[in-house]
Order: sequence, then C-alpha cells, then structure tokens
Amino acid sequence: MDTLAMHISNGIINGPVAAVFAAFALAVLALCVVRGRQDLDERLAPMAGLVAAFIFAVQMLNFPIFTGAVSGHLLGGALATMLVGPWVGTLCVAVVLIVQALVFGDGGVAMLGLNITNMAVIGTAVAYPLVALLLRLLPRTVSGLAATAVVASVVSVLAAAMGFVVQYWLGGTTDLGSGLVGLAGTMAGVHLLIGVGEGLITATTVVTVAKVRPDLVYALRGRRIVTPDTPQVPAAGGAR
Amino acid sequence: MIGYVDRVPAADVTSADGSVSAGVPSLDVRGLHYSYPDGHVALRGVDLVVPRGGRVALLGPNGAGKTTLVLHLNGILSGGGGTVTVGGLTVTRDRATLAEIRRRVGIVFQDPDDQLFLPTVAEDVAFGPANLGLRGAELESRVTEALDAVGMTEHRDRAPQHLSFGQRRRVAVATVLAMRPEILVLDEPSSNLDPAARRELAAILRRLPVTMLMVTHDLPYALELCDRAVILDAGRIVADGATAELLADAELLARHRLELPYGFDPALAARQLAAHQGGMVR
Amino acid sequence: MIGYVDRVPAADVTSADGSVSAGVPSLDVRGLHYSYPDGHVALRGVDLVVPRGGRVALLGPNGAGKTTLVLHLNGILSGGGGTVTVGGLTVTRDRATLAEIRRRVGIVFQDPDDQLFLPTVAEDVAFGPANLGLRGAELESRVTEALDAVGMTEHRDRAPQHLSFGQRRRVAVATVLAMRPEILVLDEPSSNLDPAARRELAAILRRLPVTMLMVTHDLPYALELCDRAVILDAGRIVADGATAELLADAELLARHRLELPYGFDPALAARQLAAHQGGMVR
Amino acid sequence: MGAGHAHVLYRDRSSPVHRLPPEVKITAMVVFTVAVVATPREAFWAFGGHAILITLVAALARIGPGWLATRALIEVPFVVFAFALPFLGSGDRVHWLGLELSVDGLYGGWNILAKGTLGVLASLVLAGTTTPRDLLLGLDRLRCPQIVTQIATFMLRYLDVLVGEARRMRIARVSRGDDPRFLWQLRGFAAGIGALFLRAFERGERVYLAMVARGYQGRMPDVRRGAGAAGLRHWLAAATVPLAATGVATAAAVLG
Ligand SMILES: Nc1ncnc2c1ncn2[C@@H]1O[C@H](COP(=O)(O)OP(=O)(O)OP(=O)(O)O)[C@@H](O)[C@H]1O
Ligand SMILES: Nc1ncnc2c1ncn2[C@@H]1O[C@H](COP(=O)(O)OP(=O)(O)OP(=O)(O)O)[C@@H](O)[C@H]1O
Ligand SMILES: [Mg+2]
Ligand SMILES: [Mg+2]
Repeated sequence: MDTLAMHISNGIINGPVAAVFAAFALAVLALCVVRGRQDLDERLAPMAGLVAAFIFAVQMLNFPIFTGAVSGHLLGGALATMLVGPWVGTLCVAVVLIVQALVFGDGGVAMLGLNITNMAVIGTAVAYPLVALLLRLLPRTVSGLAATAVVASVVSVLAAAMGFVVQYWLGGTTDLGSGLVGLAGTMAGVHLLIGVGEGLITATTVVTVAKVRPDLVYALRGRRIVTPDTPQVPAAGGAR
Repeated sequence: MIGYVDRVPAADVTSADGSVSAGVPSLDVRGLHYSYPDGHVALRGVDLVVPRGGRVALLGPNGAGKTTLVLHLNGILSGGGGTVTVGGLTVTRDRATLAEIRRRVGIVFQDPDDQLFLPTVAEDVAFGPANLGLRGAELESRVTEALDAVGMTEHRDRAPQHLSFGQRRRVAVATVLAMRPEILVLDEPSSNLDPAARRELAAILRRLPVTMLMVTHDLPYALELCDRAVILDAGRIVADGATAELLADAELLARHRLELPYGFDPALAARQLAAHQGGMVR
Repeated sequence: MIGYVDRVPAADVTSADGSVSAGVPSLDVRGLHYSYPDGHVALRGVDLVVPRGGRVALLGPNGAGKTTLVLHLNGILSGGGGTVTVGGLTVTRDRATLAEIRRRVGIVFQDPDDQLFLPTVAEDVAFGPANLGLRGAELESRVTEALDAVGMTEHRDRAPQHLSFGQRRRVAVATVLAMRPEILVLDEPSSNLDPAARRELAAILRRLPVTMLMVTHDLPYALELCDRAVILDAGRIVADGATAELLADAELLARHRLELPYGFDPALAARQLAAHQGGMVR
Repeated sequence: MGAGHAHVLYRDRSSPVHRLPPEVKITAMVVFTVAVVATPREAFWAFGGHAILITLVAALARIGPGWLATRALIEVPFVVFAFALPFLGSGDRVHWLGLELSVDGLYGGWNILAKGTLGVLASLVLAGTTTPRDLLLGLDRLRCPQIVTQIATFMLRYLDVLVGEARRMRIARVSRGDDPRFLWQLRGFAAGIGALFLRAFERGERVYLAMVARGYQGRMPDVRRGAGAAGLRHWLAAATVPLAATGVATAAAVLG
C-alpha cells in the first residue's frame, strides 16, 4: 500500500491537475538547472550521479519496517539535499523519477509533474531549510549531524506524502468524500514509519561520508564538524 | 615475521577432523570447466594436484584463466563442471563445507580492492581471524604480526581506500597471513610492490610451512619461490614441471607468451638462489 | 604499431598556439605540495623539469607520492601549493586552460578500473579521441591502431569489466595511446602484463616521439626505456640522474627501498640494450 | 539489487521499432500516454482501441506478451489501490454479491487499472526497444538541459559501480570466513549501506577524474554525430500511433 502514494500512476489524478503540476515542476526544475550549474563543479558532478544512482538502487530494495508488515522505500530528498545541496539535489531526485517513468513505467509519465513535485521539489524544499537550521542549532558533532538527518528525513517524507493528499483533494479521479481524511491519516501514519527508516539510512550515509570525506558533504560547506579522531567502530570487525 | 612457529603443523590440524588421511593432496582439481555468464569460456578442463606442502607457480599469458581457476579454489566460482577438492573436502554449495574450505584456503586477490572493505586497516586484518573465533589479545597479536610482516604497522588506523596502491596490496597480503591458512593462494602478489617489499614478501613466503599456489608474471620470482610450475593457457594446463626446467625451455615459454626478462641471467640467479637456501633454516 | 608517423611533430603542434617557444620544457613542476583531505601529507615540495622529448623514470617506494604527483600533471589534484607548467601553460582552475592541458597530457592510471567505464572496449578507446573532435573513419582508425598496439583487437566488442586484469591494463594503455598525447604519463604500465605484452609495450613506447614520464617499480624496465630517472621518497625528489648511474648506486637504492631484482645482471642488460638500440630506427 | 538491472529491460532484437531514433520514440510514448490519460473513463471501447495500438507496436517490436505481463507487475501496488476504491469511494452505491460498492469508486478503480496498465505497457515497449544510453541520447536531442542528462548518464554508470562494489565487498567477506546470509549483516543494514556508498563514491570519483583526463567536459561525445538522428520520415512513421490514440481519445470525448 505504501508505495502507491509515492509513485503516482496514470489515472489516479485527473488530467488538468496533472497538467498544472507538470507546469509547476517544469518551472522549478528550470530554476534548479540555472542555480545548479553554479554548484556542479568537478567534485559535485560524480557525487550527483552517485546520489541519483543510490536513490534509484535503494528504491528498488524495499526495506521492512518493524515486523515487515509495512515496507517502504527511500524517497531521497533529505539525502540529496545534504550531500549535493538543494538545487542539484532536486535535479537528482527528478532524474531518478524521470528514468523510472521512462524506463520502468514506475510512476506514470503523464503524472511525472505530480511525482516530481512531491518527491523532488517538496522533499528537498522542506529538508533544506530544516537542515540549515538544525546544523546551526545542534552541537557540531556526529550525533548532531545524524539527528539533523533523521529529523529532516521524517519531515520531508511526511511533507511529500501530504503533497499527494492535497493533489488527490484537488484532482483525485474518485471522490472519496470524507474518506479523504482517512487517506490523509493512513498516509501520515505509514510515512512516519517510512520517514524513520529513511532517516536511519540518510543519517548513516551522511555520517559515514562526513567522517571520512567532510569535503563532500554540501550541508557542511563552511562548517567544521568535530569527529572523534578514530571512527567509533568495534575493534574486531567480524565480531557478530 | 609471521609467527607460524607456535602453530600445530598443518597436517595434524586437518587430520583432526577425522576425514582426512595423510596422503591426501592439499589441492586436487579435476576436469574443471567454467564459462562466465556472458558466455566467455575461461576454463576448458583443468587438472592440477598439489601435494601437502607443495609450492607451485601458476604461469600463463593474460586472459589464460589463472584468476578464474583461483576463484574456484574456495568456491567463489563454481558450477561449470569438474571438481575441486581441498585436503579431502570437495567444494560444494553446502554452507558448512564451504566455510571449512574457506578457513583452510587463504586467497590474496589480484586486485587489492577486492580484498579490503572495512573502515580501517587494523579492522580489515582482524576480520578473518575474528571470523575464526579469535578474540582479545590473541586477535590483537595476530593483527600486529601480520601488519609487521608487510611493514604497514604505522598505517594500522588509516582507511584502506586512502592508501597508495602498493600499500593496499601489502595490507591485502596481511589480511590473509593473519588467518594462517593451510593453503595460501596468491594472485600476482608482487605486482605494484616496491622492490624491497617484493623481497621481504618472498622471505616471508619462503618461511611459511604451507601449501602454496602463486600466480605470477614475474618468472624470476616464480623461480625464487616455487620449485614446481605449471603453465595455463586458454583454459588448459599445457606444461607442468620443475620451475627451473620450464624456464630453461625458451621455445615452450615463447609459445605461451612467456619469456625471461631483459637482463636476467639464469646462472647468476641459480647462484643467488643457492646462497639463499644455504643460509636458510627450513 | 601506433601510427605516430603521420603526425606533425609535437613541437610544431604546440607552437601553433603561439604562446610557446622552442626551449620551454614539456613539464615544469615547482615546489609542489599536497595533502589529502584526510590530512595525510603526500608531497612536500617537488621540483621536476622534463625537457621536450625527455624520457624520465619516476622511482620510489610504496606511498612515496608518485601517483599523487602524476595526478597533478593535468590538474586532477591541485591546490596544495606550488605550480605545474605543461609546455608553457600553467595548470589553473580555468576550464579552457585545463582542457588544453588535458589534451596534451595523457595519463595511464595505476588502476585500470579507474580508467575504463564504457560498455565496450572499442567505445572506451574511442572516448578520448572523440572528445578531441575526431569522428568517422579517422576515429575508427585511431581505435583500431591503439587496440592493435596492445593486442586487444579481438576483444573490441567485449565489456571492459569482463576482461582479465591484465587485459584491462592493456585496454587502459590503448585508451591513452589513441589520444596521441604530447606528454605520456604512465603509472606502473607494466604491472600485471604477461612478459610478452610487457616487451611489446616497451617496443611501442620506445618508438613514440613523445615526452614520457613513467612510474615503475621494475628497475630493469626503467633502464630499458628511460635514460633519466628520479627517485621520489616521502614526498620529495631525493635523486635525479642517468638511470644507469642511479641503478649502479646500490647504497642510494637501498636507502629508498629500491634494489635490482634477483638474477639481474647489469652488464648483460647493457649488452642487450645496446643491441636494441643498434637495431632501432629512431 | 539485481546486477546490471539498468539494462535488463532492453530486448536485443532487430525490428523497425528498435531502429527508430530514440527521440522519436520518447515523444511518441509521452503523447500516447497523455492521450490515454485524457480519455474519459466511461468510454470502455476507447481503452480497447488503445490496447490494440500497444499490442500492434509490441508485435512489430517482436516483444512477447509474456515478457510484458511479467514486467508489468511493477503496477501491483496500484492495482491494490484500484481494488480498494470501490469500497472507499463515496456517492451512489450498488449491490453486488452481497457487497456494497461505490459506483464512482468502481469507475475510479477501472480508470486507474486501465490507464495505469496502458501507461506501464507503453513504457515497457519503449524500454524494451531502446537501450538506456540511447534514451539519454534521445533526451539530449530533445534539448533536455545538459546538467540533467549528465546526472542521468552518471546515474546509469554508477548503478554498475554500486553493484560492482557490492560484489567486491561480498567476495572479500566470504573468502575470509564470513558467512553472510544477507549482504548487509556486516554491521547492520544501514552501516553496510553507508560503507558501500562511500566506497562507490570514491571509485566513481576516480572514474570521473579519469574521464576528465581524457577530455570529458560534461557531455558524452556524440560519436555518431547526427547519424541516426531522426529525419522527417521517422517522425511521420512514429506519429501514427500517438495520432491514432489522440483520435480515439477525441472520439471518446465527443461521443461521450
Ligand atoms: N567477469 C567476466 N565475465 C566474462 N569473461 C571474463 C570475466 N572475467 C574474465 N573473463 C574472461 O575469462 C578469461 C580468463 O580470465 P582470467 O581473469 O581468469 O585471466 P587471467 O589468466 O587471470 O589473466 P591476467 O593475467 O590478465 O590476470 C579471459 O579471456 C577473460 O576475458
Ligand atoms: N585518497 C587518499 N587519501 C589520503 N591519503 C592518501 C590517498 N591516496 C594516497 N594517500 C597517501 O599519500 C601518500 C602517497 O600516496 P601515492 O598513492 O602517491 O603513493 P605512490 O608513490 O603512488 O605509491 P605506490 O607505489 O604504492 O603506488 C601515501 O602515504 C598514501 O597513503
Ligand atoms: Mg588474473
Ligand atoms: Mg601509486
């Protein structure tokens, strides 16, 4: 049930609303292209490609949440924002969605505008200010960075899910009546769990990168993070 | 130096599991075939027997199938036909058997990036022995010894992927030495090592009481370390004999794209080798 | 053989851009410093001048900083202090200058997996020349020539990641030969090559009318191909001179973990080398 | 993560559809899908028309129905949603086999099922006849901004790097006595993912720098230089399908 909201397939939302969101997404992406060009230097180009590939790959691999009764997948907005910045990050997630729609039929082509709005635009637009704020407020330690990643992930996933609810309210092809509230509730509940899973992946990934190559984390540009001099991992790597 | 001295002799270790008699060869490869998933045929019937304690150089041109053969010796590749038997245990898909075989056979891969994956050098070297059940001081001493042997002690807390290529190669060798396998398989261990490291590695290898199979393109190195050599070409063993004899057969070598390097004098080498062995406590 | 014959001599090509006079060295490295992002210091003030057409071997122990130096020669690494000048053009962050420098300097990386990335061997070899603007039959003949030179023509339509390590190394060399750079920088080109391929590569390299800097741990190979050698250790150049002289100084070599291999006879090598050069059309 | 899944969908055949330039196919696919989505849901016959069009193209491309059906399973979550709608929908109700179903919901479910399936099939025909690299070439020729195609190019390439590094890590572990049932048991799922990410990034960075060293400046050289770019002939040939679909959609809208 969970993936349904995130990759909207053809026919769930009506044509006019899809068209409006397509225009909106196109405008935002155009802005990102202009702003992203300044960011995309020799360091960031491979990073952007890898972030996209990573989101793509991890989305293929649905992860179980708690008992496995619910499973969800990474949306990637928070991860992309933290590693490559809001502009390129939005483009990365959008590229993933475009390729999935064209190559896998995952998410309808006619609904691409809606999907890009939810996952690429809302996902990063919500995450970025939050990340900037939290990094300023929280202690500059690994745990501060991890907490930032978790919070940003949860909030951005919830926001993306609510994006779908709003779109459905505007142009859902079936009138759910009061059921819409139920839909919103279900979406929020499921995506809270997905958000936590996403937060864990985002936090570990960003922390791993920040420990070894702080120069690669966009969100840390101009900041220093205090890392313990040796990474804290069990001495015997094989101990299970 | 790697402390094999304090260890039960290899033969006893194996006979402890009851299934192995003294005369069983360490490695017994029969009729091995393998094609890669893309259809490329790499092995076309390889037969190779290495007795316990044998030291064999595996020579052959690029693309002959040497690495493919090596990857069969602990079951990483399989399923193409033929059998591989390690000290009496046949490689199968059975997990317990495979685990035991991987405990016995230590492989140093051709590409150190295939070997190293943990965040620090010390953790990576500790990974194998820890999987064998070692803990605490004993584990620590294994790691220290192995890193000492390859001269990487001062880099123990660095990230392997941030080392130079040659440094990574040395750590890769250390990860396998630390496991003290009964059978040591090395895929081009000397490539990218500086000359001193190459000699030091030779000294370590010469002293280890193990069965050894070494893939190399460095024929003098093969001569120095292995009394026997086999030549693999196009997926088949085409020659098998005393290393010195094979290397003296220029025509045979040339047929398989092998040749002694420029400036190499076999007579000088023989003298140096004799000096070595004279001075060595076996 | 790689068809450099039909090509304008390097000096003219460069002077065409107007900014370069005949006496300008091909490579001019001054006071180069570099630390990796994790804080590890790799270069501590390297000075190196290679005149046009010079052939220099870059020797040194594992972790000396050789690869790091190589990565500075076309601006892949930079920003640690000091300057690198290539045929009069200083390496900066300016895109146009960098593009021109990268056109001139061809680097064969130490790890072939870093170099190959396209779905087929032929496409990978075509990538560089295509970036230089070649198309159609001309591009095709460059690719064919380069693959011929390294003996990989029959593998042109295979996926690079499905080749053996030595085969990948050869393709990596071909990708750079196909660009016909003015300055050829090779980081351990002979490692993992079979002996015949190693000799064939030497023959190709000897014939190319280029400036060459070759990193190697194979001292006889350095002697064979480069009349001059420098030794880099701990991020500094510690010796610079005629290769034969440096290699004759056993004490100097030993100080920097270098030594002639087992069985190597310098006198024999000199005779073989003379025979080579006598038989060679330069 | 199936190895090399970036390429699994391409069916290596020779057919007129395979030979069409990618930019033409992408455009045709998008227009077709939009026409399908614009078709009123009550016009059942029109969806039959669209289905016939897709079937014809698939047959021309020599893509079997079995393959299409298996791959279309990606749609399953939406099917679940579609079947839930008759229960969730509001408004008039009908009774059927003792169930009380929403009429609007029934139509809604059908709508998603029909349009979703047709959309997936159209994507699959495109993916089955066009390699990922040609798709990118097509996007490039359709004037997609370079920064987008660049990210997409690297994404496809780095999928292989990710899979390759994951394979290397697995071999490294099992040959030293580890016994992973699951790739990520290392130090938990997430830690393994972090390590894999970093490793793939550093390999990817070196690959990228090596590309730059060979003159890469953000755009893959179009070696075919225009050769294979679409001509009027291609556009006309490919236009037949989306035009027919648009015709069906218009007719459905007009006829009600
Ligand atoms: N992953 C793979 N997929 C397909 N073919 C492969 C793969 N790996 C190797 N091959 C092919 O199998 C043959 C044997 O390869 P192998 O790596 O065993 O050679 P090798 O003897 O180790 O060569 P080298 O000395 O260059 O390391 C070669 O022709 C090679 O191209
Ligand atoms: N990515 C990296 N991050 C941090 N340190 C590095 C990195 N790469 C290399 N180093 C360190 O910088 C020093 C120089 O490395 P470099 O790779 O230049 O050595 P090298 O002379 O090429 O050695 P080799 O002969 O083993 O290839 C070494 O001490 C190495 O550990
Ligand atoms: Mg090999
Ligand atoms: Mg190096």
